[in-house]
Amino acid sequence: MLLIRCPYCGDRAEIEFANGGEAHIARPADPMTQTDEEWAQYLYMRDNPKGLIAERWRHAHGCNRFFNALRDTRTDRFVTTYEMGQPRPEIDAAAAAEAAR
Amino acid sequence: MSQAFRVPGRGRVDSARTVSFTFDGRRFQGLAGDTLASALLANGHHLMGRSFKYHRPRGAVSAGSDEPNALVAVGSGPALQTPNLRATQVELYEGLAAVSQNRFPCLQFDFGAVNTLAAPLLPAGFYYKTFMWPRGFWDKVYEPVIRRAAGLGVAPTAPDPDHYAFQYAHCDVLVAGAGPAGLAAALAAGRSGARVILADETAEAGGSLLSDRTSRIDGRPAALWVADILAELAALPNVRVLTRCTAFNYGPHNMVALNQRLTEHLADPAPGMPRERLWQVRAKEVVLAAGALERPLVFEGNDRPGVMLASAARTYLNRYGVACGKRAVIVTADDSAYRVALDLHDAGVTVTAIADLRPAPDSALVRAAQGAGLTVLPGTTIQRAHGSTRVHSVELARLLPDGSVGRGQRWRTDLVLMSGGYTPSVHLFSQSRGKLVFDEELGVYVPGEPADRTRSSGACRGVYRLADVLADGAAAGAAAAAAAGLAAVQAPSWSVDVADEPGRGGYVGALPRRGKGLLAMAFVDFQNDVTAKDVKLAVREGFQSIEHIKRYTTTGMATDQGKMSNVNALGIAADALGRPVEKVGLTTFRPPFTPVTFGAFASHARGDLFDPDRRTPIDSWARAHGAVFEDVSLWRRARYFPRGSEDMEAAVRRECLAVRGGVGIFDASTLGKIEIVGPDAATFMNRMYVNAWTKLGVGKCRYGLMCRENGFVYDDGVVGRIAQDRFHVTTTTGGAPGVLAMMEDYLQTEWPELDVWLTSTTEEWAVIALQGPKAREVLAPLVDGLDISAGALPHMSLAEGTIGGVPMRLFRVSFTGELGFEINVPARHGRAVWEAIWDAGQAAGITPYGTETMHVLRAEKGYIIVGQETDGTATPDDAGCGWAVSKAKADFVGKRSLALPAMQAPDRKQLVGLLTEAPWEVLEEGAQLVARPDEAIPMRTLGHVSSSYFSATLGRSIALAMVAGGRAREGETLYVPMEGRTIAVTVTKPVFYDVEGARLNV
Amino acid sequence: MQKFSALSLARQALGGHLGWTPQWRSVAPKPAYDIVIVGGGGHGLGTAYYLAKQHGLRNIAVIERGWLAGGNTARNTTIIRSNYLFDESSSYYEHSLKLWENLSQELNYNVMFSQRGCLMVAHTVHDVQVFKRHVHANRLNGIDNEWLSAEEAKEFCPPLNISPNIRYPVLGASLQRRAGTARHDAVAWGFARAASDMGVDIIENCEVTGILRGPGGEVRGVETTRGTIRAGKVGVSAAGHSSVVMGMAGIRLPLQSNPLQALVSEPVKPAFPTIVMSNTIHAYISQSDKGEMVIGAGTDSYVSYTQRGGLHIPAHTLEAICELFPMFRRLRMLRSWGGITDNTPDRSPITAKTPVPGLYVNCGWGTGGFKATPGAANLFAWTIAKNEPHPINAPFTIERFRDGVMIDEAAAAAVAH
Amino acid sequence: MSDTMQLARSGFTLATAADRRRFVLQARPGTLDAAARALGLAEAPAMLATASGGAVTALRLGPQEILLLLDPAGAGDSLAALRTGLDAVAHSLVEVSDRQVGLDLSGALVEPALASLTSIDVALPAFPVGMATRTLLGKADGVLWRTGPEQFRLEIWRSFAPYISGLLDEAARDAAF
Ligand SMILES: Cc1cc2nc3c(=O)[nH]c(=O)nc-3n(C[C@H](O)[C@H](O)[C@H](O)COP(=O)(O)OP(=O)(O)OC[C@H]3O[C@@H](n4cnc5c(N)ncnc54)[C@H](O)[C@@H]3O)c2cc1C
Ligand SMILES: NC(=O)c1ccc[n+]([C@@H]2O[C@H](COP(=O)([O-])OP(=O)(O)OC[C@H]3O[C@@H](n4cnc5c(N)ncnc54)[C@H](O)[C@@H]3O)[C@@H](O)[C@H]2O)c1
Ligand SMILES: Cc1cc2nc3c(=O)[nH]c(=O)nc-3n(C[C@H](O)[C@H](O)[C@H](O)COP(=O)(O)O)c2cc1C
Ligand SMILES: [Zn+2]
Repeated sequence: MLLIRCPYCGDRAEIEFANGGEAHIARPADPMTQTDEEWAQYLYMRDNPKGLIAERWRHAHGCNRFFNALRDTRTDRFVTTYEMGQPRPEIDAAAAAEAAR
Repeated sequence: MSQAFRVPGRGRVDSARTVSFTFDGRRFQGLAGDTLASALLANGHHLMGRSFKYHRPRGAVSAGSDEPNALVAVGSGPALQTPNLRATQVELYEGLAAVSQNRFPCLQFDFGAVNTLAAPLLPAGFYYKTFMWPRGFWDKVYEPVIRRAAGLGVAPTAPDPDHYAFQYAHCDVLVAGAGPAGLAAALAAGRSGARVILADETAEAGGSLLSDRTSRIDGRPAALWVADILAELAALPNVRVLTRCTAFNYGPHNMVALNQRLTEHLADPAPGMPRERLWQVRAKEVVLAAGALERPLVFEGNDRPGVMLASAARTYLNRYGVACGKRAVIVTADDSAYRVALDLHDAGVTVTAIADLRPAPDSALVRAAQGAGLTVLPGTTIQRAHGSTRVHSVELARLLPDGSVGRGQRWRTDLVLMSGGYTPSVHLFSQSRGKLVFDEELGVYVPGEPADRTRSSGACRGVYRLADVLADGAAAGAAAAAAAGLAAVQAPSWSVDVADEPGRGGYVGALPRRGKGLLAMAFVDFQNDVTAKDVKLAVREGFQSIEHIKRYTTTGMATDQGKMSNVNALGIAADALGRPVEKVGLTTFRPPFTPVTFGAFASHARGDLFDPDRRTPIDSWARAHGAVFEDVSLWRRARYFPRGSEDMEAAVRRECLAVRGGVGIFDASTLGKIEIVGPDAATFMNRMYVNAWTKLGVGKCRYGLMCRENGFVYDDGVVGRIAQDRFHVTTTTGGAPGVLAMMEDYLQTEWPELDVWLTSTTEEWAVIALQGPKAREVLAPLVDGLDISAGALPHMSLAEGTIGGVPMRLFRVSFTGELGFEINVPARHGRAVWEAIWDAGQAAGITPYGTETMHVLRAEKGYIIVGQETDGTATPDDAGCGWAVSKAKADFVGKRSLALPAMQAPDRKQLVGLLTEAPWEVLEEGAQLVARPDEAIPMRTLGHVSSSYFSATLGRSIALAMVAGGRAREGETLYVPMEGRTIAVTVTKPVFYDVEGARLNV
Repeated sequence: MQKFSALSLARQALGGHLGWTPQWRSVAPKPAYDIVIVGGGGHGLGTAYYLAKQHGLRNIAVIERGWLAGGNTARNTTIIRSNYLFDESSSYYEHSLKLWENLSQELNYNVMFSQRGCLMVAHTVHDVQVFKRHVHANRLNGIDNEWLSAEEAKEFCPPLNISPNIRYPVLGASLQRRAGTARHDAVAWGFARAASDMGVDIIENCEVTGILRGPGGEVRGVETTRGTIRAGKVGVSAAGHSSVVMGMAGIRLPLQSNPLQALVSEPVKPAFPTIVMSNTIHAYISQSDKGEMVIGAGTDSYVSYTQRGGLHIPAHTLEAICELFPMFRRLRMLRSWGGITDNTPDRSPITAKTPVPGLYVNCGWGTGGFKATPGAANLFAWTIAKNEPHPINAPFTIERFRDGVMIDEAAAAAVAH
Repeated sequence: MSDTMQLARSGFTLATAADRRRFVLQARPGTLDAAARALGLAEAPAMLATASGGAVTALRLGPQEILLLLDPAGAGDSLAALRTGLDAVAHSLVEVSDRQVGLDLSGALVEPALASLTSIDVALPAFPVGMATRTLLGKADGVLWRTGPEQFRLEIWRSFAPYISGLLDEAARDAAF
């Protein structure tokens, strides 16, 4: 069971959280101007990376806030978690290597 | 014969307390502190089980959890008899009843043993090559025979009456294994003040020291040292020592699961005592101190009862006071077996010979054995062990310098002890994703760089000398505590004055033999009857990866999970492949370390506590009035209220008529409710729902429909505007959590700038629906002066007030098509208000109704139920709710998807009504519709019946259906092909009753 | 190819089984092939087999990054059934089921297809409606599926707890009698052996690291850890890794890779005659011929390529197993493991051409593609050979997500196994 | 469920807590401070903390969420002050007095009993007196608030009370072994 650091509540067990899929996929400001192709990209197409993923979690059974996390999907190690609305953090090679370990 | 093999004065068993037990119905005696295996061995009884495939007679080969052979069923009766327990772990108690397995009619004579004769026909994977013809024989003949022959014990057939505890725990340092390394680690960490959990799978902490009569620590016998350490640990409030507790799963992020057995060793557990406890421990740091396992040797007949691991014989002798035989032959590749020989010799067992595979063994231990007069045969191997239910002799032979094997010599013996060296127990380390590295010098895999916050210490990382082990454990414990954030402490240290050097030697693979031995069976995986030849056959057939070899031969897949077999299988495979062992690699270590009871995982989640059983404030009234209930998500809802001998159909007809003709009362408390509050509430509603909300006046209600972003209907419910900035939203019963989560998702991640907040109020309000033409006359006198006339409170409006002094939100809404109210009152008052209305309604013939009647009434009106008419593939328009979709809004969740071409296709399934020719004929829900009844199968189906009822109001059946291009088919005849007959139906509008809605607006 | 039969077994027994030869040729890659299949699971191997067998193509390689069929083929709970709801899916799965029924004979490899039936247990009124809808839809599609009362279900599967007093009483069940299980590894090995026999090259321990493209964007081959391999056509059948491989060609897919876990009990004598699935309380169980209870656990919620997950997932499953089969509470978990499943938003697969000429993909089988192994392989082979889909897999495109024509079995039934 | 619950084992008791009016107050963090001041508290409690004063106890459950427990006697005044204080500011105040029930747990076995339900570390150093948080209790949500070394208050949705108290009862029984 993962240990996830809620930016508001601290470390909590995974069962308190709901995963919200890939992060930083903003809903288009005006969906009606999107082509079908663009809309499908937004709605369904995912990077599904093997490596670092920016993903959303909701502390569903805690403070109820969404936040983002950077995690390596090869190891399930978290690099960091950060509040909604913040950009995806740049991380250095050492941190990336540590997450991949 | 009573405990003839007990060695007086030896062991940690209590010679003053005899314990009697039965094995296969035969009565035996053992001593308190025995395991089933040690007690049987004390009685000279080696035969304990039969193997999986060939039904070979087998005895205990080990003394611990790595035992593959001595599997028994313990306990009696169809509920309690537990299969596949290792006799080496089963602790003896008075009256214990054990039986052997996988044999017929009895352990001594087993018909299944003919498989041994047929063995040449049954090599690895034989079943893939045969049983294909005749085609029909597989299911009927071959497979049942295979299934019956396989399997080990018999599963219980009656429910398990025991219960199981569950516990989360948190600690700074978790130590797995309480041998010298683990004890030292726990003490070092404990002294620092760290919260420590020390777990050991056996009954007593001490590990290998409990079998060690030689080593002295700080000048005291090892066992006394163990007692000292345990006493100090017990005195530390921050340390918890758990015995009979196996660390079995090393999960992500240092979550380690332990399984603690609480009652299995007790004749009479205290009432209420859980049988086992499952711990989920989140440890800041983990110290693994799981020790090492001795490897058997692979030679012909190595599975004969009486052939055992050398260390096991030592444990039986020194820990249990049992000599496993009278005349022992020892075959070894490691010094440690010499210590065993000396201990046996000391206890009066004749050690006939020590065959050492090494050409010139020479060490203090070897010399000690020679000094004691034992025969040491260097460069000698074992060719074969003879015997059937017990070994009686062996053939030893010289290993010649050219690698071949010389002529053999027969030695009489009743005990053959083998030592192929030690394999560190890296199971947990590997589960934690840590990489293993091959240690050239030791010839085994040891932990490499850890992936999680974990340290290995002692024999489980190839450190064997006791002095080193203690230092290693203490260092690991101290380092772990420091890493967990505690102030560093000096690691304790001890001096060790007897220093055996076990584990430096070893042998991997099958022993060399003379001749081809086409029929010889040398076992690698004892339980699964995998022989050295099977492994070679797999390689011959092209299975080159060790993972393939495992799967083709099933080696390592038995209940010991390869503890006894994996390394030898690897050695044989490497040999056959002509590659070094480290180039072949290991199979994946998976949890659990040893098997764990299902019930321990389920723990309290059984019966009523399986899932929360949510009940409304009115549930107790419904129960008292005979309601029949149904489960809707976690809620229990009254389905109907039978009177007398009524069945559901009769009750529902009566309830329906009562609502249409008078007044019915219905518990709608389970509806989800969300209060949406803030200046941007209407904006938020506009974005979440397909409907428009801006113009909804305060005090008004509207039916709200919600899509997911893919355009499909997700949920619906009536929404009331309580104030300019406050909406009272209702959702379906099952949909409430999902709707709230989806709203939070959009609010927090897409539109965080909106000033609006969501609060679940589902349980704040009890909701009483009062429906029927007489609803107003029943309600009016109760609402403390509130004007609920048609003029003051028209359909789809709401008012706040009180009812009998209780605050109330009164919605004038209807899911039945009748004049109706939904009375929301604070939950604590729900039942009282319900009863007040009930009393007041008596004169009007008020009738309680349940969900089934609600379904019929709404179907008569063509109101959909999300999840019944819609199934996650229906758009609002498909469901006949296109009218609800605002055309004016620029955007709402789902709008863009609804613009996709496929969402507009004319042949989408659309909601229609269906009428059968025969008015009594009620279609089956889920039945399919076709245009041409005479079409051959596969038929082209147009849709399905989503709701179907007998309408008492209309005196006929009605149905709703989703039909391709349905709205354009009004008036058409379609067909419902049932088993054996076809029913013609006419497509109609999906409204059967009061089409113009006159009854609502009264 | 050495023929497998009782006779050959007996003959070999006389020679101590020294005469058997490799079941497939594990070879080093040639510089070029007509067709390269990426992914040596059941689907990929089967695809190669049908390309050779039905389309007469021989110059084919199957490239597997690890050991053959070590992906989800090695780790699934082997439930095979075809009682899916929508015409598109049921005809796909039924196509597969029909192939299963003769697969052992066709491959001369006993895949132990055991048609012991699959009971899907209903616990709520809603379940009953959904399952009956399946029963009717299947019947008209020529697929066997019948409705059983709770008592009939118990008769078919005596361990089933149909007491009305459990938290979610059993209200009935649907039963597909032709459903069953098969020996998962044998399927892959059987395909590998038969394909290899027809000349297909099976290349293990070779990871595809890039997809080569021509000037017109068309596929030219693959880069691998064992060098460049040219090919006119590339079929990707990489299950959990589909996004990774297709990403090499710049194609994003509607996939999320999640761990899915399973477990087995210690083996016991026959105690469970069929397959039981309960979607409402999340339990899937059957007993293997060796005697273990094979139990499918749930999906961990996050994207992961680790082939493991949290213990709470199998624990939750075992709660359900113990509730439905309270006599199994004393059985013990022997081993648990995880696989990486590739899940689409509508839980239906993609077996299709891609926007890149010469590149084909068969993916999105998620938690339920073992049952489709021969069917998907057969249709994928067709699609590659003819450069157009077979009518059965024609709806299973990538473009359906753009066009809004999803085949949402999950939404309709809340089940994917 | 019955309106009051009572369970007792050696080392563990569970009883329905004294009645409180309950409100969920949600707003931007600055507004929450203003609200706290209006209620006579110095400032809004920090995340996972509680603050009490007069008739009011405030549990900070989320960055934008406070659960208010009000003594029925003084509740009217507090509410009036709060409404005045927040009059012009965006916020949401929703009464949930009946949505949930309070359970008082006490005794030496409370910690191990709770540890059977929640994955949170409930040992005193990790979960000090005054700390409050929402968490998962078995399969149901609840608010856990430590009111003393061996005392906890649970605030749980009404329909979950039999389930959670049933679990606690079994857990307390098991904790004795
Ligand atoms: C626990 C579990 C239970 C399941 N239960 C069932 C069930 O009961 N019934 C059912 O029908 N289905 C079930 N499934 C699903 C089923 O296992 C899969 O859908 C099916 O096996 C997929 O087969 P495949 O051949 O496509 O995939 P795989 O067997 O995974 O084969 C894909 C192969 O591609 C290889 N590969 C990936 N990337 C590369 C690369 N870059 N280069 C070369 N090779 C690569 C992989 O190594 C792998 O061997 C289950 C799955 C799991 C995990
Ligand atoms: N008999 C020999 O000749 C021989 C061979 C090698 C090592 N040794 C000796 O063994 C000692 C090594 O000490 P050590 O402490 O590393 O090992 P150990 O074998 O003494 O102790 C390991 C302990 O871990 C427990 N354990 C193993 N797996 C477990 C699990 N998953 N969960 C809970 N408990 C588990 C075992 O029950 C055992 O008590 C040294 O004294 C060394 O000399 C002896
Ligand atoms: C249907 C089925 C039955 C299995 N039976 C056993 C078994 O009896 N014993 C065993 O050790 N593993 C069994 N396994 C699990 C495999 O050993 C292994 O865990 C699985 O193939 C995943 O591979 P991995 O654990 O090496 O990653 C079984 C797997 C499947 C799919
Ligand atoms: Zn939080």
